[in-house]
Amino acid sequence: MSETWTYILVIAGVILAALTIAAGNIFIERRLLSLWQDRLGPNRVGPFGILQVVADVVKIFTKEDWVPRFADRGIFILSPTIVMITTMIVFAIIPLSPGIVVADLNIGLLFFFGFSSLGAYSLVLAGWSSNNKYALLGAMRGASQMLSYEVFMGLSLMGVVMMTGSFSMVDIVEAQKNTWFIVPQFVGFLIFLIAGLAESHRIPFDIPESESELVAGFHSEYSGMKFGMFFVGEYLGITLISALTATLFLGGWNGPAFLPPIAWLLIKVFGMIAFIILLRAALPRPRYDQLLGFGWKILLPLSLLNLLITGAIILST
Amino acid sequence: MMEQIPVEQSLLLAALLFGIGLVGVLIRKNMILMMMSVEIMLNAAGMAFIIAGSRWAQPDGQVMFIFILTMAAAEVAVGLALILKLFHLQKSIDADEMTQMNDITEASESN
Amino acid sequence: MLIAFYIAGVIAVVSTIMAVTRSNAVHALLYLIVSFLAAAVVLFVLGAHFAAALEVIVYAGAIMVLFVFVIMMLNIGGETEKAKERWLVPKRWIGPALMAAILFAILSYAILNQPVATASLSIVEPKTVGISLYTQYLLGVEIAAVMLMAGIIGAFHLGYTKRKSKHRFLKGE
Amino acid sequence: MMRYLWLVPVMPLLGFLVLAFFGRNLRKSIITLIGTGTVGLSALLVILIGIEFLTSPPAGNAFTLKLWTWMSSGGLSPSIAFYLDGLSLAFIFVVTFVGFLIHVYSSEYMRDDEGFARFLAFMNLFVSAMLILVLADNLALMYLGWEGVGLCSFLLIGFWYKESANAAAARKAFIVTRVGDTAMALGLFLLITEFNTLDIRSILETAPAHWTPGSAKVVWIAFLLLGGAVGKSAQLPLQTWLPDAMAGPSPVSALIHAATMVTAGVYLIARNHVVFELAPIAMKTVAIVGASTLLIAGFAAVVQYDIKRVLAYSTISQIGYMFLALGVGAWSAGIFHFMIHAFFKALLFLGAGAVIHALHHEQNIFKMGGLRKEMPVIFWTFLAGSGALAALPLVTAGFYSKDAILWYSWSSEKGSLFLWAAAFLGAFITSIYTFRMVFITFWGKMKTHIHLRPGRAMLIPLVVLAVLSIIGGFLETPHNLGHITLFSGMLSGVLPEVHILHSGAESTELILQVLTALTGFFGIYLAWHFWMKKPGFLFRLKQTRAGAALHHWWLTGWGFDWVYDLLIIRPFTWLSNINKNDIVDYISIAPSNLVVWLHNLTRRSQNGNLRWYAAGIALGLIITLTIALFL
Repeated sequence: MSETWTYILVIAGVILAALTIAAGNIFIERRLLSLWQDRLGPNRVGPFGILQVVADVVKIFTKEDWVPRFADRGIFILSPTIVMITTMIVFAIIPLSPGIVVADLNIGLLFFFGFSSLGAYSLVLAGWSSNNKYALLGAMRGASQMLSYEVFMGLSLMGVVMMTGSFSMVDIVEAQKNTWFIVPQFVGFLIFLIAGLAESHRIPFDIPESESELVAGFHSEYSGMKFGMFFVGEYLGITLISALTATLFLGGWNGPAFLPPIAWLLIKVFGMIAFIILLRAALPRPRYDQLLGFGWKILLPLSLLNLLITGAIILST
Repeated sequence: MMEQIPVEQSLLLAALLFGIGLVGVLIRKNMILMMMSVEIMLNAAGMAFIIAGSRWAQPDGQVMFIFILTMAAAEVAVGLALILKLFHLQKSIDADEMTQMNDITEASESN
Repeated sequence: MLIAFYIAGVIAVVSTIMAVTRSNAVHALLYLIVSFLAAAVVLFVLGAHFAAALEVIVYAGAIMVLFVFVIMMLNIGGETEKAKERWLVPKRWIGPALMAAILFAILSYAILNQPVATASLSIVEPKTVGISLYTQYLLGVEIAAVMLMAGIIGAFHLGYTKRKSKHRFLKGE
Repeated sequence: MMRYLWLVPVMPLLGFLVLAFFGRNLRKSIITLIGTGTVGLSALLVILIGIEFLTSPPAGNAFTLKLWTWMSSGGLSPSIAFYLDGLSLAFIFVVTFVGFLIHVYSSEYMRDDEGFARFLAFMNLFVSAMLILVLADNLALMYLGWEGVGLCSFLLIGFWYKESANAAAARKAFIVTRVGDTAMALGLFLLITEFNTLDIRSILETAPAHWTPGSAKVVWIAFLLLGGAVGKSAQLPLQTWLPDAMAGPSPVSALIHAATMVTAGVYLIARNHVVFELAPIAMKTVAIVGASTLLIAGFAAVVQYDIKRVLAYSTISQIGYMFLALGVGAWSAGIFHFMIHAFFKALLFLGAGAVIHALHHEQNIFKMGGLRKEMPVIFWTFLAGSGALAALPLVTAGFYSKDAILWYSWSSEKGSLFLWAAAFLGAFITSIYTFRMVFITFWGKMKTHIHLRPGRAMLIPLVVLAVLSIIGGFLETPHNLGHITLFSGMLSGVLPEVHILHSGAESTELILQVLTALTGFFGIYLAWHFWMKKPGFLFRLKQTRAGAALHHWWLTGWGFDWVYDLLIIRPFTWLSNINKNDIVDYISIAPSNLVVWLHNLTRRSQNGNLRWYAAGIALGLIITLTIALFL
């Protein structure tokens, strides 16, 4: 019985941690952006403005949750939940420390792919159900963007899979005991990072919601809690990509013994989050066709080449 | 815990899905929905393959499923492109309105 | 696990029926995605984990997104509402349903009349599938690759329209 | 010299090739040089070869020049090889020499024609083909030449193809001779299957041992060969094409339809004389065909008013004489008559051509007249030719050749009184129509103005041929008139001697000679009397119903064309009309109609409705599954 309880505890812990980190991201991002942009950022609510997140959440919860009459009500409500669910569920496969993982699936990576591809629906359906021109445009952009970058994401990870010989995340982490995969799979790492950003439609790839051209893209019509779900979902996505990068390329919980494995993982995840926030501060948004052209014309051949060379090296050794 | 595979039930499930897909193909007029129904049937067929593969603990069923998947992907890509083209030409994707390629002409009615 | 199988099976059947009968294309599509997810669960239960993952990734994740994409492009979601009355009359569906019922009956007869010795569940590893794909079925993989290529080229060709520049500054591009 | 025998047919062939490919761009003088020069060189070569052949005869009195193997297939390997003996020497001499003269004549006659080069090219090709025909060492090569001359005949009859009548005449000649050629081809095939070789000499050498005389097979072969000969030589019953063939230019008529090609049948029979001697009934048929042809054509010639048609019927009649000679076994007499006939008939045609040329393409003799003073050279040469044709005694060559035939038709063991009587009557009629033509054309009043006068190139051949028509006869004279046997001596190695039944009946021979001579003169007198002195009688005769009918009957060549039209052409076109809708095709159309019917039945299901098709597929699936599971 205690095994089951431990299991449930781990699940609850993962969910809580993911949500907390995602919420904390909001604060961290604002502070870091301010830092890099030579300003202060939120610093009034609580120490260092740390309670700003709470204030935001209260604001979101109490706002009028309005569904437009011209919208397709059911799908309009369904869409934000999809992004939450599909992102949250993938955390189940990330090994936190030796022996602690929600689900050690033998198709772990494929599980991630499956749900990340399902994540596209939230965006697409939100845009469609809003019955709004800008929302629809954003949705279509998002659909093509996510559909395309899923391909490179999958291909970029195949090098890791080949070197491990398994889809299981636990196996992958254990295979990095000596060398992190970022060293032999640096190209794969780069592609995965770019594709991951595109999948979570973060700046600079926030084309489905680009405010300056499409008002707010697919979530133009959303407000209140449903907007909050999209909002949190995006930060969950960042967290997920960071966690996956840490797990797949940076050795996961591997690290010197003076810190517990979970601490190493958290350090790596936060490092990745900080890096992604830095990217937001540093890079402009590309044009829509540039994005797709970059994907199909550069990333795809590059990832295939990476795969080919990796395969050749594995075969020769 | 060693479980038994519910072979017959799962095969029946596949057959039922196939039948529903067939109904879908036959009653829908929207071509996209007809194609979706075809996907249902393909999926059911693939499922039957996997059931057989699992029954004998062989990978062949899944291999066949992968081939069916590939085929479905290619079919959908081309099919949807055709439907888009058709929509541009006809401003409709109602299968019942696309009967221009019939062979019932005035001449054949007379004889 | 068997409970999961039955639940998923019922969900699959119900959502497929809904997918077939919805007049709104996007609703039908959503039901279909649910049906595929349920089918993926069924496959997972049957021990074909790899196929289950592919079902989600490719069928539910990629192919269906294409459908949504096209539906969105053509904006036909509400258009079929008008035709609802027309096609839901029994005259329309009773014949096909009868035909499908006969087919199902024949298939059921064929399934239930064969002596199927039940076997214990054994998970077929993705690795086994991969090895089988690249040894025994190598030719099939090649052919499938060629077919995909043909599909890509065909779709590209069908979708390609010569870009017309409206503005004189863009004529040269 | 004989080594260069191959040059004889090759020279005209070269001329043909040059003229055919470049003739359009050459000047007329060059064309003339090539066209006539090649034939002239051939003639020169033949004379040199002939002298060598006669002075120092090769072994076996024959010479074979094998050039190369033509093809080799199934045990038969015909070669391109030439065979020279007395018979072929006589023929190639006539072909090249007379041919050369006619070429010279044509170089002026046809000079203003736009198709001058084409004409000379065809003529060269003809000469070449004729030489191949007579020189051929095997049946295949001979057949090549045989069809080659047929082709040239077709091309030259239809030379002025822009007039549909000429084209029709060409087609008629081609089709009618094709009937004979088919028979001959069958005969050749039979020969090949019998002997399994194509070599003529070996066939002829082994034939007597191979067959018993009169056996069915040899008779069949002989008759089939006779069919070919009859077709080519315009004998009964395939003579109808020759009068129409006069649509060609006059030199063509002279060369092809009088002197050379039409006698190819004579050559064929003479060459295969062994076969014919083994089939006595075929020999008899040859004689009868010759006798009846010479009579029928003679009567038809009496009423013709187109000068060339008169000569055409006369040609048929004269070849009839040759056939008669061959039929009674007087081989060398027939060949001798061929040679003399080639001289005088070519002369007559050329003379007629000159007259026609001068009178602005007027061919009707009743619109001529009085040309005796105007064109003396032509008159005298024409008279010489006519004399030879009418066999005026002693001074003309025709007398000697024809007299020999008359004598052998009486005296040969295969001859008979009837054959002699026919030949005798024929000679009488010949003198009538010949001098009718001469009198009407050259005496009396001038009716048509002379348009232009012939030049030297036309007159010299006429003179040469006239001389030959006079003196050519002295190569071979009867027993009681010097008994010169130069010609039959030359042929003695090739053709057997004639078997005289009434041996030693020289008195009979003399009586017959005198009789023939007298009838000839009587015929001339009759011609003078009826057409010059009292033309009213014949005019009145023509007014009567019977006379008109007879006139019309003979004018149309005894109605053979009408008969053929009735018996062959009409039924054939009738059948064609019936079959215009392809009756037999209905056998194959019926299934297709069935298919179309079924298609119409099933295509109602092709209503363009996608869901209908899907339902069809599903139904098929159900049916298939049902059959697979329950049956």
